[in-house]
Formats: sequence, C-alpha cells, structure tokens
Amino acid sequence: MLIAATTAILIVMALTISRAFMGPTLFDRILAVNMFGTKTVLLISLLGFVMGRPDFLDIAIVYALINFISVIGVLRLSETFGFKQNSQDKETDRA
Amino acid sequence: MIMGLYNYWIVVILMMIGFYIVIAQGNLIKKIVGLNIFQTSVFILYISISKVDGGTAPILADGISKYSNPLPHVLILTAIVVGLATTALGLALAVRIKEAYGTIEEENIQMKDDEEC
Amino acid sequence: MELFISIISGTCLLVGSFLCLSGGVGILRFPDFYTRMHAAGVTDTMAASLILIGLMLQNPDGIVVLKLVMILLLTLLVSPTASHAIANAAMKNGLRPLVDDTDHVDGKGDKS
Amino acid sequence: MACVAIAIIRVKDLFAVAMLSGIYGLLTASLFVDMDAVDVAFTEASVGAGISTLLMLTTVAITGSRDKAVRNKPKLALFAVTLTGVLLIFGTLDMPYFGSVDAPANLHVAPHYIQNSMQEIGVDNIVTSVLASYRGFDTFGEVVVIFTAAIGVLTLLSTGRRREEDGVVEKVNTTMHNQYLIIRIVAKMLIPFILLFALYVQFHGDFGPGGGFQAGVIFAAAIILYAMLFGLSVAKRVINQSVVQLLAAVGVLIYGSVGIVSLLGGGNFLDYSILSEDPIAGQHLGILLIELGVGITVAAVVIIIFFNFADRIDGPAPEKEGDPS
Repeated sequence: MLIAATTAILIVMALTISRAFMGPTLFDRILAVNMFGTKTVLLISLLGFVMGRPDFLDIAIVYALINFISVIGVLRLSETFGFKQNSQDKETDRA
Repeated sequence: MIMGLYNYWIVVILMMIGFYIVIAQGNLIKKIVGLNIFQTSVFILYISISKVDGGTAPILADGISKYSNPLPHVLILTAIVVGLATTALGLALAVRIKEAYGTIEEENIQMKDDEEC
Repeated sequence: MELFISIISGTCLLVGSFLCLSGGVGILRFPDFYTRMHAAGVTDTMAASLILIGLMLQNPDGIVVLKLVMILLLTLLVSPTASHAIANAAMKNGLRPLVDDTDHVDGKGDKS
Repeated sequence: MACVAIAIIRVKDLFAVAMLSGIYGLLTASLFVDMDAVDVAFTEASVGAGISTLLMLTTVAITGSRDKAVRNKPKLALFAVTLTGVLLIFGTLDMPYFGSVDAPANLHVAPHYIQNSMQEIGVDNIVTSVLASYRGFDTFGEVVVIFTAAIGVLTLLSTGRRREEDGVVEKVNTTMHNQYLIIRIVAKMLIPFILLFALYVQFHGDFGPGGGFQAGVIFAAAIILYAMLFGLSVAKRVINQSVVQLLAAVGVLIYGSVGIVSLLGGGNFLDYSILSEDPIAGQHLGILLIELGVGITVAAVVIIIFFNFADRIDGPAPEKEGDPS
C-alpha cells in the first residue's frame, strides 16, 4: 500500500514537472512549483514509513514551511517584476 | 554488473550539464545556476558514496546495527551552507556588474570594456 | 481490530493516491490556469490529508502521530493560502479566466 | 533531475530558470532522504529550495529577466563537455559499486565514529557529534567562511542608510494590507510557529536531524517571510541591522571562545571534555554552545544577505514615489 502510494506520488511529480516546463504563463509555473512542494512533503513522509524509520518527519514540516515561504516570495517578487516588464504602466505598490 | 555504477553516471551527467551551462551561456545568472548544478552533483557524489546497502540514517537507535557513513554527510552539510554563501556572493557581484555596465551578458560586458580601452 | 485499522488506512492511502493521480492528470490536461488551479487544489488538500490520515492510522505511536498532525494542519493552513495568493496575483496581472469554449487553449494574458 | 537541468539550459526566461532551480533543490533533497542522509536533506531543503531560490529571484528582479540568445561557441563547448564526461565515466569504472559495504570511504574512520561516538560523545545523532566534536575545527572554518561571505555581500551591496518618512511607510503599509490581507493573517499565525520550530531544530539536533545550520536558515526564513509581507522598512525597524551584524560576529566569537576556554582548561582547541567534570557532560555542553554559535551566525548572515539584496530592488537611486493604483 505504501509502495503504491509512493509510486502514485512519483508519477504525479513527473506530471507536475512537465507542467512547470510547459507552463504557458508564469503563474502556471508557480502553481506547479507549489504543488510540487506539497507532493514532496507527502513523498518524504511516505519514504520515512517505507524505510521503516518514521521519526524523521521534521524534514517534511520544514518542506511545508519553506514551500510556503518560497511561493510567497515568488509572488511578491513577480509583482515587482511585472512592473518592470510593463514599463511602468502597471504600477504595483511595494515597500 | 556494470549497472552497479549508475550513481556515478548520473553524477557525471549532471556535472557536465552544469559545466556546459557555465561555459556556453553568456548570462551571468545562468552561469551561477550552472555552478549550483555542478555543486549539487558533487553533493550527490559524496552522499551516494556514503550509502550502505541495508543501512539506515546515522542516528543511533535500538535494534539497528548498520548505519550509513556519517562522515560525507557532515562534509556536505557544511558545504551546502557554504555554497549558499558563495552563491549569494556571486549574485551580489552580478548585481554590481549590472549596475556598473547595465547588462549581465558576458559579450556586452566585453564590448563595453573594449570601448573604454 | 488490527485488521480493521489496516484496511481503513490502506483505503485512505489508495483513495489519496487516486486523487493525487487525477489531480496530476488534471494539471496537465485542463485548458487554462484557473481550472488547473482547481486540479492542484484537489491534490493539495484532500489527497494530502487522506494520505496523512492513512499514515497516522498505520503508526499509533505518540510523537509520530503528533508530527503527522502538525504536517496535516500546516498543509491545510498553507496550501489554500498559497492558492489564494497565486490566484490573486494572476488576476491582478490581468490573466482572465477562460470563459468561452473556443479552442483557444492558452491563457489569454500570456506574458511569462 | 537531468531533465530539470536540461530544461534550465533551454528556458530563456530567467525567472522560470530560478523557479526550476527551486524544483531542482526539492528533488535533490528527496534524493538525499532516499539515500539516508536526513541531515543533509534538511539543510538542502531549507537552503537549496528556499533561500537560494529566493536570492536568485531577487537578483533576477533587480537585473531583468531576458536572456539573450547569444552563444559563444556552443559546438566547441559541447565537444569539451562531452570529452570530459566520457573521460570521467571511464574513470568511474574502477569505483566501488553503489551501496557496497567495503568501499574505501566506509572503512577508515567511519566505523570508529559509528561504534564509539556513543561512549565518547554521548549524542544520538552521529552526524552532529562528528560535525561539532570530531571535526569541530573544520566546522569552525566553515562558519568563518560564511561570516566572510556576509562581509563580502555587505561591502558589495550595502547602501547608505535611507531615511524613509513615516508617512510613506504608513501609506505603503495600508495598501499592502488590503492586498495581502489573507496571507498576512496566515503569516502572523505561522511566523511564531516557524521561530519555535527553528529553536526546536536547534536544540533537538542531538537526537534527531537538525542542528545549528538548519535552525539558522529556518529562523532567517521566518524573518524573510515577515519582511516580504510587511515591507522591508517595517522589518528593518523590528530587526535592527547593526544588531544583526553584531550577532553574526557574536556567533563566530562564541564558537571560537569555546575553543579558547577548552585550550585554557588544559585540553586541545575545541576539546570539550574539559568543560565539565564528566567528559560526556562536557561534550554535551560544548556541542550545545557550538551549535548555538553556528545557529546565530547562519541566521544573522542569511538575514543580512537577504536584506541587502532586497534593498537593491529599488535600485541605488533614492526612493521613488510609488503611486499605488
């Protein structure tokens, strides 16, 4: 059962990566990165159980946190960024 | 038989991809990314050397006698953080170059230098 | 009782994996950004929580279950927020949802 | 992974490149977990996937995103790369097989660490005991390297202190508040948790994966999150820059002074058994102090680096009046 779940998650990760490659817009890529992060959290938890030492779940927690932080970072910066690309016609506010 | 070496091949392939990026791409940020890939491939090399069949993570627990080799883990752990520091330094240099030359493309930088000479 | 618990946990894991897979197919096949976001949302919340619950049932051990609960709470708190943020930013940057069923596949405000 | 790397070559948009490198970091970290290196995975997760991606994105935001399609001599480069690759693969033919127990790397000091560290150091996590005690001098060098990098970034990027008027800050604050209301509330819930978790990682490093390096990065990540959502100037008010710079030095000093104390006590440099009556307790104390020093330095350095980069987004020019629409 664990193996099945792990395989499924690996397949989904592959699909997500391909979306991140193709991603027509920037936001598709961000979405793919976000989803990839969640899947990694699941994968790490599952791997801990598969390897029989499930006391390493701290890593999964770190992943969840770091994933959130980097998504927020990407979004914040992408706004600054969109502002640069559109040559000031869409001013976004930033500190 | 020879498939037992696949970990090294993955490392070599990754390393060469990083190397190629560093050589062939003109953009400084891409060069730094390539450097990172190169660096990661070295990490994977060390960690894959330390892996022992049937061993588990080197944290002592009851009833487990076989652990992976902890020494490469230590080396790589510090190397990752140092890698972050060097990446930051490289990016800082890129920012300064951008401010001084107005571009981060290697060719344009050289062209500007030639003009000044 | 043992058997019962393991059956439940196995079912949770399987259903979670199925949801995961369907979400993965969805993120690849759906026509525009907002529908893809819906697919990602399914995997982020439902599949993740089912798999984590399945794991929790497998290991009735104090600290491990506690950590799994922590991961579950974090996922449930974080991923909707992240989705909201992404959608918000996409909307602000002028990416409109695909309303017509014309065969225009890409998002309209493509500026990546 | 190779696929991701190749994609990084091909994608022109640097923003996407930076994000792909984030995915690459996550993949590497999962690979490390798979190969039993939990501590390394911990570090790679927080560093490779989080902080370095953020720094990369910040730089891209500063320098602009388009990569020009000029290639110098791709043929020649490809040839050189292939040649080196083939030679390296030829070299691997003599290497020990993956996972073999009797590989040379696993024979010298590693069995000693695994078997004796419990008696000599008394710490569950062998990685921590090797890191902080057996190879403590090495780690000291690494910490100094990180500190030097922070000094380098400061010299390269630090801008003069920009005084911002309260009104501007207040205005930006309100507009941001409307835009990021939900994220802000969630972040307010999360940040204390992250800080607490960083402390847990810091002091739990003896028993499980974790330690000063990881804790420092996580701590800094929390503060970076705060800076991103509540504005850099607000964050700068909360966290005084000069205090952070002082702390970076203090961390290195803690590390060094532990070494000096053990030297004065009659032992070798960084020999913690001197620190207490009982050698094991001394080792515990020494490792704790040293991890603390490492954690403080790493956190302070990452904060310094990020703040200086983020400062540059506005450019070296003085504050532009934003007109939020």
